[in-house]
Amino acid sequence: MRISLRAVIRLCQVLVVLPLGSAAHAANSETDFKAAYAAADAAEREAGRLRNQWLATEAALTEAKKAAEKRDFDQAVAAAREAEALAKASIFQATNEKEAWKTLEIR
Amino acid sequence: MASSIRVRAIANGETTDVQTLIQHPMDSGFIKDDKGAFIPAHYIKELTFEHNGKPVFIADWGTAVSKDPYVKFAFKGGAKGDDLKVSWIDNKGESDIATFKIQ
Amino acid sequence: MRFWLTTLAILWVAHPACAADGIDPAADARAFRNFFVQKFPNVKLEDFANGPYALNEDMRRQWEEKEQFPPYEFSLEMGKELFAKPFVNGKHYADCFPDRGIGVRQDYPQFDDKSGKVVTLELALNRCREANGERAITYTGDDMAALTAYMAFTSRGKPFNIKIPDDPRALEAYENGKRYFYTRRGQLNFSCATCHVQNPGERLRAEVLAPALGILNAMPIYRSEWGSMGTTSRRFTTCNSQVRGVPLEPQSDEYRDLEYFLSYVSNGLPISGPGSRP
Amino acid sequence: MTTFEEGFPVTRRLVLRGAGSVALAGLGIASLGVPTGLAAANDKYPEEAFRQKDNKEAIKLLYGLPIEPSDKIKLDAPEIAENGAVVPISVSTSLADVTSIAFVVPENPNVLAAYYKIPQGTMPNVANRLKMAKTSNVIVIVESAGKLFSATKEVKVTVGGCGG
Repeated sequence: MRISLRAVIRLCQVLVVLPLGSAAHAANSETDFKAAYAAADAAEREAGRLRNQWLATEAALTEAKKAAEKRDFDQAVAAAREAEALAKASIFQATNEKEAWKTLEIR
Repeated sequence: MASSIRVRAIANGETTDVQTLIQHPMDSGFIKDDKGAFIPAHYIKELTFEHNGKPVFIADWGTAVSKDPYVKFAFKGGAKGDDLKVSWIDNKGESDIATFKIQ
Repeated sequence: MRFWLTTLAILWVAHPACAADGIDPAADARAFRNFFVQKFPNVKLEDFANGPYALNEDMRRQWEEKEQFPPYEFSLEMGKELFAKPFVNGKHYADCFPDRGIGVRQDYPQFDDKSGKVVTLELALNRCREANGERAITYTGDDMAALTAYMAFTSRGKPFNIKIPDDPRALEAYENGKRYFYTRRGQLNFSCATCHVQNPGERLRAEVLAPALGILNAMPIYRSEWGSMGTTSRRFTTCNSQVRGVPLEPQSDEYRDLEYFLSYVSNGLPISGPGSRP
Repeated sequence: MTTFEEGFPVTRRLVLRGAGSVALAGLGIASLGVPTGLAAANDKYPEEAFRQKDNKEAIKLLYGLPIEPSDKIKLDAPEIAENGAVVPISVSTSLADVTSIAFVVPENPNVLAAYYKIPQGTMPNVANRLKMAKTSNVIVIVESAGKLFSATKEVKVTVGGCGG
């Protein structure tokens, strides 16, 4: 049982980390940050509507804002994209669970 | 303020069983607060039980005794209605004292 | 709030299968109980109200030792004092409850047909405060924990007696609670059921997971990890953050419905709260 | 509105071993003030021993005598602590003329946890609740007729008693 729990965690981590590979490219501007942040924020709001926000998304959004305040826009954009990927994963989860929850039900 | 000391002392013929629970943080000094600063050590050092003016149990405690500490012991003698005086003093010099009737 | 209701409405329309399945709480409760009884054939039914201590002998001994003079004694005492303390207008908590609030914990949560919503004990306490001109107290705080601890203590041994009236809104609340319970959430992709149905008795880190059957009978709980008494609200919010999800607001509709579902399926099991847990 | 003294039901889920009385009922509290009984202690609080990080040093400071294991000491502690913050540990012994009982947890930051002075007429049995930072032996040292005896048991700790 322990192993299966771990496996789920691991799988989840892999799923979340995957989309991040494409995030790195150089010399982002404030405009880039604003666009990336707006996209992440919109996704997180959607996750909020689905009542399924993740702590990691909130942390990445905060990190993005902090980096932007320091005018480190590369870092800010990277964090915002991470937040967006996380938020989208949480939306996917919530959407999927609309039906999938029933497989766990005791009948 | 209610006393920090709770005692159940029950005479069982030969002996009296004493259980005590004390409301105290027992901060070890090794734990950090939310801001990452160490919470200063704050712990009871000495806890004394007296029956008829005679000490029947003395606890010397360090920082490793749990929050809201508990201790249980038994002594010979003691009758229903006798007084049991309980007192403690901590590393900050705070203290409490209370007298309980043996049940 | 409106967003959520809208979303729910959309879900409902989008998944007519739910409605077509029919909602049968009594059948659910039977199945729920049977599941745990079969999983743990050596555990007496009423002992499920003692959570992990019903399942693990080494832990049970530690618990029994602590229960001789439980560390929650101070909170319980504070709860008794708070409960008896009059409001500014001279009224008391007791005036807001049947039987003056003594021995009634097993009847909560209730379905309130005026608002069409579930009312938990914590919510009823705050409504009582507000009706008497007092400010609401925080649901995850020590005072609420102490008050509910005292009310649970006066109800120990009484079986959960949760009623679902023949009202589609009550059935919907129940069903929503059930869905919340089984839905995977948070970055760890866990549902309540992942831990408390599939893995009770197993260790997650050091904790022996409590079975979902009877889990709320022990509320509120003094957790050694917290070093204090904590409410059902506190437990739900920490559960959410433990699976790396953002907790909902305490006493949001989802949590109230969840409490309704979980309490209902434990009907007949005795109130054992306040409990203590690692 | 002062008649709010409905008794607590006796349906505690555990029978409290004949103790019967519930602490909440409130036992009489006579006086509040500064403790006076402490001077009656036969020796002082072992300040230095409580500061030690090494169990051998602590034991040396506390007693300065050799210790031998004894099967006449019964040390009761859990196999796995449900939480390191609160580990119930008790000891009883059939050794005669016991004058002190000490609990040492070698893996704790300060190794000496508690030191109990047992006056004549007090039973050589103590139960208490200790914090354990991590998995460790628990050593109990019993002073009997001027000699020292010990018993040891390992307690596994997976959630430490030092926060986090």
